[in-house]
Amino acid sequence: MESVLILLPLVMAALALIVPSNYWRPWLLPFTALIHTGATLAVILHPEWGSQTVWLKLDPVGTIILLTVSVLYLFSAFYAVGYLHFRRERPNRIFCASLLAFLGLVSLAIWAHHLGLMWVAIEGTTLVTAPLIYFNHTPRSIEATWKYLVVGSVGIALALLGTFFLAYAAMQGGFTASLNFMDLLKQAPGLSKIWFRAAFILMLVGYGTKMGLAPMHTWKPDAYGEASGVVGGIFAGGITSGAFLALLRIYQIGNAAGESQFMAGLLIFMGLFSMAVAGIFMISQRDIKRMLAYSSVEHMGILALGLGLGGPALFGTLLHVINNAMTKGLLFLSAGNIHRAYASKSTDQVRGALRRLPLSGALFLAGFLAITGSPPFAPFISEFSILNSAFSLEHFWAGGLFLGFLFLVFIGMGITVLKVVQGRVPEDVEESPYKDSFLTAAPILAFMAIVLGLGLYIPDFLQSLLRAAVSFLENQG
Amino acid sequence: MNELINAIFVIILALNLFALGSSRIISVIRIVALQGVLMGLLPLFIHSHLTFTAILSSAAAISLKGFVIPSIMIKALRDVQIKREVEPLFGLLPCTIIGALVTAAVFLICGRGNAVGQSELSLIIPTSITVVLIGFILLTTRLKSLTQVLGYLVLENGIYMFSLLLLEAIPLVVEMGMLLDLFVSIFIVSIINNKINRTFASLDTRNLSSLKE
Amino acid sequence: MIDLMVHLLFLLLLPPLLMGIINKTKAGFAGRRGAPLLQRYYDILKLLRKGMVLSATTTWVFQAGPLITLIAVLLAGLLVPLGSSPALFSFTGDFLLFAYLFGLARFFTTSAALDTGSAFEGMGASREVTFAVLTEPAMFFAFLVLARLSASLSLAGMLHSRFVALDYPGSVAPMVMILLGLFIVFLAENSRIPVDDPTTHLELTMIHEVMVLDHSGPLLGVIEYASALKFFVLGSVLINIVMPLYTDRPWLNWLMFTSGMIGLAFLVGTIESITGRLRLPRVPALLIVAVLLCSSAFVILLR
Amino acid sequence: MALSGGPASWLPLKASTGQRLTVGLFLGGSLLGLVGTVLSLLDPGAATLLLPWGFPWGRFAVVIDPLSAFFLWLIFTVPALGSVYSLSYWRAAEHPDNSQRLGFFYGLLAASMGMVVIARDSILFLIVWEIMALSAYFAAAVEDDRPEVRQAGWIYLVATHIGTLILIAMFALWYRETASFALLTPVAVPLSRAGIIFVLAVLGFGFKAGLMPLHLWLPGAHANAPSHVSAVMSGVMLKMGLYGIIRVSGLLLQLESWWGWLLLVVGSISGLYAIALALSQRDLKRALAYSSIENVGIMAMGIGLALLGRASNRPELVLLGLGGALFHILNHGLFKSLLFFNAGAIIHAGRTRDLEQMGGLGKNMPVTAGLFLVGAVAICALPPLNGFASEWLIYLGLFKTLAAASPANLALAGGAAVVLAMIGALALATFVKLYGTIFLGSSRAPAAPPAHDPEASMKIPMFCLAFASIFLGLLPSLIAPLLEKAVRLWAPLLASGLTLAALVPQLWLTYVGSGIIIIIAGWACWQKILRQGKAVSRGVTWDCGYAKPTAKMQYTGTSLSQPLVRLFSFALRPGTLKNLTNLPFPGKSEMQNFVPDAVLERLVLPVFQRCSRFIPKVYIFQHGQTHLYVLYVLLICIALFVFSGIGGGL
Repeated sequence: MESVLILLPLVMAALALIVPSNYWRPWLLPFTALIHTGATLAVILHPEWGSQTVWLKLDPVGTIILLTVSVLYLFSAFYAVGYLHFRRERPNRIFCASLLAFLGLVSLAIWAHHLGLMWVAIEGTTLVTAPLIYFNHTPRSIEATWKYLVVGSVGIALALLGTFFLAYAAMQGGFTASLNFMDLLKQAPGLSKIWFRAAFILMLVGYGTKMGLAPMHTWKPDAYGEASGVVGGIFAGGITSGAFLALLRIYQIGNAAGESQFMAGLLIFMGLFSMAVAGIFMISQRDIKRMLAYSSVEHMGILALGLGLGGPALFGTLLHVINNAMTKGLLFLSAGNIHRAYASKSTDQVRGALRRLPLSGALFLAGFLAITGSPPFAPFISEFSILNSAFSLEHFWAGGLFLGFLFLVFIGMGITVLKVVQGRVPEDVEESPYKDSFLTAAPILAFMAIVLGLGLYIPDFLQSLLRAAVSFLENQG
Repeated sequence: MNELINAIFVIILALNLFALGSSRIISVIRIVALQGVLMGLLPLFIHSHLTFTAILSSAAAISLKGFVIPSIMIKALRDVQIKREVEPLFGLLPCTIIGALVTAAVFLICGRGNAVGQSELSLIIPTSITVVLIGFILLTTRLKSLTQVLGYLVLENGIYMFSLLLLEAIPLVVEMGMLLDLFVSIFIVSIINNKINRTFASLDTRNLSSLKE
Repeated sequence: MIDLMVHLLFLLLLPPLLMGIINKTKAGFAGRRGAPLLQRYYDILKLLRKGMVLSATTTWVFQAGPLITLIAVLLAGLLVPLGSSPALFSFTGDFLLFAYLFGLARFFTTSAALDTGSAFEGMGASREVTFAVLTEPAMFFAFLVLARLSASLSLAGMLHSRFVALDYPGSVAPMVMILLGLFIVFLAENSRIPVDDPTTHLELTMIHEVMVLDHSGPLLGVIEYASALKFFVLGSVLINIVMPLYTDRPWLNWLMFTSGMIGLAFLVGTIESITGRLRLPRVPALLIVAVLLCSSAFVILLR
Repeated sequence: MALSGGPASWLPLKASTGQRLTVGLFLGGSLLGLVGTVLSLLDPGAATLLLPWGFPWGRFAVVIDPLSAFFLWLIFTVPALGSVYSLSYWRAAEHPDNSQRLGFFYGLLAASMGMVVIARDSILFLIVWEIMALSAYFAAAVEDDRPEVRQAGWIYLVATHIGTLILIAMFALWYRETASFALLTPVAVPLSRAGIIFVLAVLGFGFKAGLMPLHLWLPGAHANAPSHVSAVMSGVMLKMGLYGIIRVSGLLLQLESWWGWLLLVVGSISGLYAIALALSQRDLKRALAYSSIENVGIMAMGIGLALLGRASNRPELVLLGLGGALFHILNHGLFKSLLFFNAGAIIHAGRTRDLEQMGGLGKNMPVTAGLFLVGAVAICALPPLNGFASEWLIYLGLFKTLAAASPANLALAGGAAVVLAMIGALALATFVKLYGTIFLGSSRAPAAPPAHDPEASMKIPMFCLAFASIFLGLLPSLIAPLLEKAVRLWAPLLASGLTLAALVPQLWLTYVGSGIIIIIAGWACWQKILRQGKAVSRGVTWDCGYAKPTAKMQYTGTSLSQPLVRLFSFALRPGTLKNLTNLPFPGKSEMQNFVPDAVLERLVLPVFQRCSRFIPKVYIFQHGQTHLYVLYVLLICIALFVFSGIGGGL
């Protein structure tokens, strides 16, 4: 099964390089995504169908991430077809190949139970997604790609160094050096404390760069701002989730090593700091996609915070991975439509989206409410549970700051979003040929349905998956 | 054996400083290439019994770091026809001095700690950390995109060096994967370099600052 | 039963007489003979028989104003104890009804004034509602003091239970203070000097009289009667505080009460003769003094 | 069966095909809801629904108890009347692009309010609470092409969001202390923590209820929403905030007297300050909105009194305070909606909300004028209408603190009665001003088209509300059992066995009130008969000798309130816009007085502006220089190493 999940997209990527038709090529995306999602569901229902090797193994935590990425990718793929049909003037060979390769690599990162292999896969996702940012070939997109590559590579290099430190910590603890996850987990109590801590810091900074925790987030607004909506969604929901998985791995080892106290301090600090930075930078942000990028920074901060709180917060944190990905898909795709319809993403021109694009505008507005944690949307449930845990764990300051920053973010985002959707379309904005079509609107509606649905009801199977993941993270059984 | 290894370490450290102090990009490329080759050679000396995989991986590393990447870089350099050479944020001499200070500081800190265990590898950790930090210095003080890539390469060299401590932890597949990633990233970066040059008529990254806030 | 009948009779018949007494007093101070004591009765009767002029801008509110005012004041009059009568109706919380009935009257008086669309009547309405904002707190502070002292929540209980003062330690000072405060309120509510001069000829400075400029005939008669009634009702509250009635003989009580009311009218006439009207901007200061007196009384009582 | 109330009212959401259908469904839903409420009161056991829910925490817990039921009366009547009202007021044909949206969110608002009062689980509560807040936003900001609507809507959204965040914190703390999300039975929480929970509840719910100084969203939102939405927001939605405070304080078994004092003081300040602001407004709907804050202040005083009563074990204070507050909630819901409907009728007749453009409307709109008068008399708490009936209870409660047995510090609460009296006097001034400047005198805007009374579908809801106001004013004793049940639920130990009838002779209000009405009616007839044959001549208003008075010479609303505004200028801080010419030959001069909202315009907005000036200064850190971005990565790495204390250990 893992071969379907990992190799099929890579093969399809190669195929995309070969297929000559600019029109038919994008259909490879939904085709692959459907199979991928199907395989994901199959492997969740029948775990025995997946391999259980030392190298590749789907554990409960990986299941959550895999499901998230696969569903996000599925709807985004359909959207991508609509998007690319609209951008028929641009060759999409590299674009499609990159997107497909990304799916394969991220699946590899999820399956990998060897930290080195995981690193290779995640670094691979950085590389294959660079051309996606560059799709528009404008000077600004070059600049964004460059920053993405440099900052991202440096960060991920630090993560590699951290990975090596971890192995060295095992060596110092008297074990044979290994980067196998299960080995490390077993050896955890004996790891050299200092080397483990150094490794954790480096991996936090390294994978944090990939997630976009402040202050390593600097590439994020540029990359998200210049990439198309569908790419932004996949970045904000897919790549970040993959990187967060890497952080979960080291976290789990740390948990087993009895280092939770140490990790909590750093994670809570980084989480709150990211939220603060995101909130501040969102206020008076005029570019809707950059704003969404900062929102992503904020939510990575929430994830880090939730992880730092640990214990009862883990359920909410893992749930938030899903909720964040789905809501980001919703937001980026609708922002992409709005961008199309106005040929601009600055609030100077983009006004009255509810009038020009009733559906996308309304969904964008709903997405804003969802992502800022308003009930009845799903992120509220996860954020509430994180806050609840903060209070139960007596982290009153962290909880209070969390709420304060949520408010800051709400203000920052609200100013921009309401400017975009409300009012009248400025008169100097040209008529646009773009209208919401089935392929560009239905995926967003699907995300909306998920976000609303999960806000009102979490299906039992998902709950049990999340519970299994939490107990796996806490090394119980 | 020990003496030889230590000598290589010293050369690597010296190359760091040369890289910091050199004013011509082409010579920095060569310095980094030489450092890569030395890194590739190290495992052959460290490990008493040479396995096939060790030889294979070191051959791959040497060929990639010593030859393939430098040639890509040199080609990129020719393409962009750089007139002015390395442009540091502040002078070359201060950079070199900072580099020396960082080297000394790392060795001092690591010397105090109990981290250093085996005798023959005693210098790997401080050396690799130093190389990583020098890579950072190159990255942050050089303004041309090409020189920043070189900084990244130095950084990678440092990390690679650390991995020599734990050869058995890193299987061949992973090692090859890492080298492949490095190769692809340099490849993509050089493409982007090319585009930068064509779009902005310069490699100066200060031009790349229209995206802010 | 007889007491209640007398209560009703006094309430309905006595008020215009007090107006006459005031005028007589003022005339006496001025060295004139003045109008007959019963002049106000003649006036009202005459006005009721006359026809009226209605402004074209007015609506039914203009005519309802005097009417509702009269009804409200009359009802309020049924709630106060007079002489040896313990009030026609008495129940817990009736003092609130008492206060708010005056509010009802105020609402309709001022509305009727605004109905004419005249600038002067607007001025009067504006002043009326303004001063009420200061008289109400004074009145309620006084109620608080009375309620605490009498342990009763009805007007009759507060005023007429032979309680007061004597068996409650330290109650004399608060009583005197609220008496003074209420007297100021009484003058303001009835638009007497020094708050308002009912006989002035300058509309710009009037309060009550300017609001009824446009009423004529029967309506004016009703207004005249209602304002006399208001004087009587509010005055009886003062008299009740001053002289808690002690005797067992009803006729003596009634006599004391009547002489008290006449004394009050005389006092008002005297004040009107020897002082002048305050400048309008100074009036709030006087009313604030009343509020302060009553509130200090409350604070002293709780001390 | 008894639960039909909640779910049934969801029906209207689904219908947006035709406005009539929507309204019909809405009425049906509300009717079902009312039936459900009645049934739940008859059979308390059946009104509980506890279902497991799709979350690891919490349940779908829905209970209709007497307290919820009391609020349900309001929720199922006023919005339903409003929806009928909207048939003419917001005709689908005249608002093609937003009438559907408005209908949807209006229905959602009503339905979610119904859910708010019966939800008995923290998470469920928060969800329906926020649905309510958001649908109110969308209903109020339906005319988003107007900048002032957007501005007001945004302020509302920010305020409601911060309120929700505080509530989230409150419920999180609640969970911490009780280890449960349920809001079913009273719980003993340690006093220190209970105090924090209570303060958070007052803050969070206070934003919705509009307690000063948390009211800042309220005037703008009410003024700019469609009138039937304003009516529902003011008449019903604000009360949800009070419901929250009542519910949470009822669920905390132990309490301290400072809780009561807090609400008493906050309520007094809200009442006084808001009514003074209402008096000084030029905008009809803003004035009504401030008056809502005032009334919420009065209700808060009642709740505060009840808390004091609970803390000092005085059941009569609890019954009078909370009973009066609840009764006033109901009454205010009726007459404030009536007034907003009236305001809508005026706007509908082609007028603005500017008081200085009105005058003399009573002649063209006699029905509206009469109904407004009913609302105004009721809201001034004048007998014989319902406003007096409820304030009466609160007054009596406050006076009861003076009973000889009370210690002096409790008796001090009686001082609040004075505040209430002052509020009453100011409210009277306000509504005399409103009624007088709108309906009486002659028109100040001669060019405006002749106004007219609205259509039947707007009049009928107003008549219903006016009738209810009079009815409850005359027969307050009918409501007493409902109040007693609700209060007993809130303070089960204290108020058992005590009835309102034992404390308050409510029947007297019936006698006196009907007396007043009969006498007035009788006199009116008599006058009619009497006046036959009498000379009644018509003329111009006597203007002290000036022969040709014009409408422009009338006293304006601003001048009417000017002495009071000046009296309170220390708190109101009125401003003046002047353009007076001092030339030898005076040209056109202008002068305008206005009173800004102290909290919003003098405090919050300036702070926000300062922040928005300061914040961009931070933006230089995102400067676009790649090599410095790399430096950030290095620096945070070093910083983490240093601060985690292992830098030296390596």
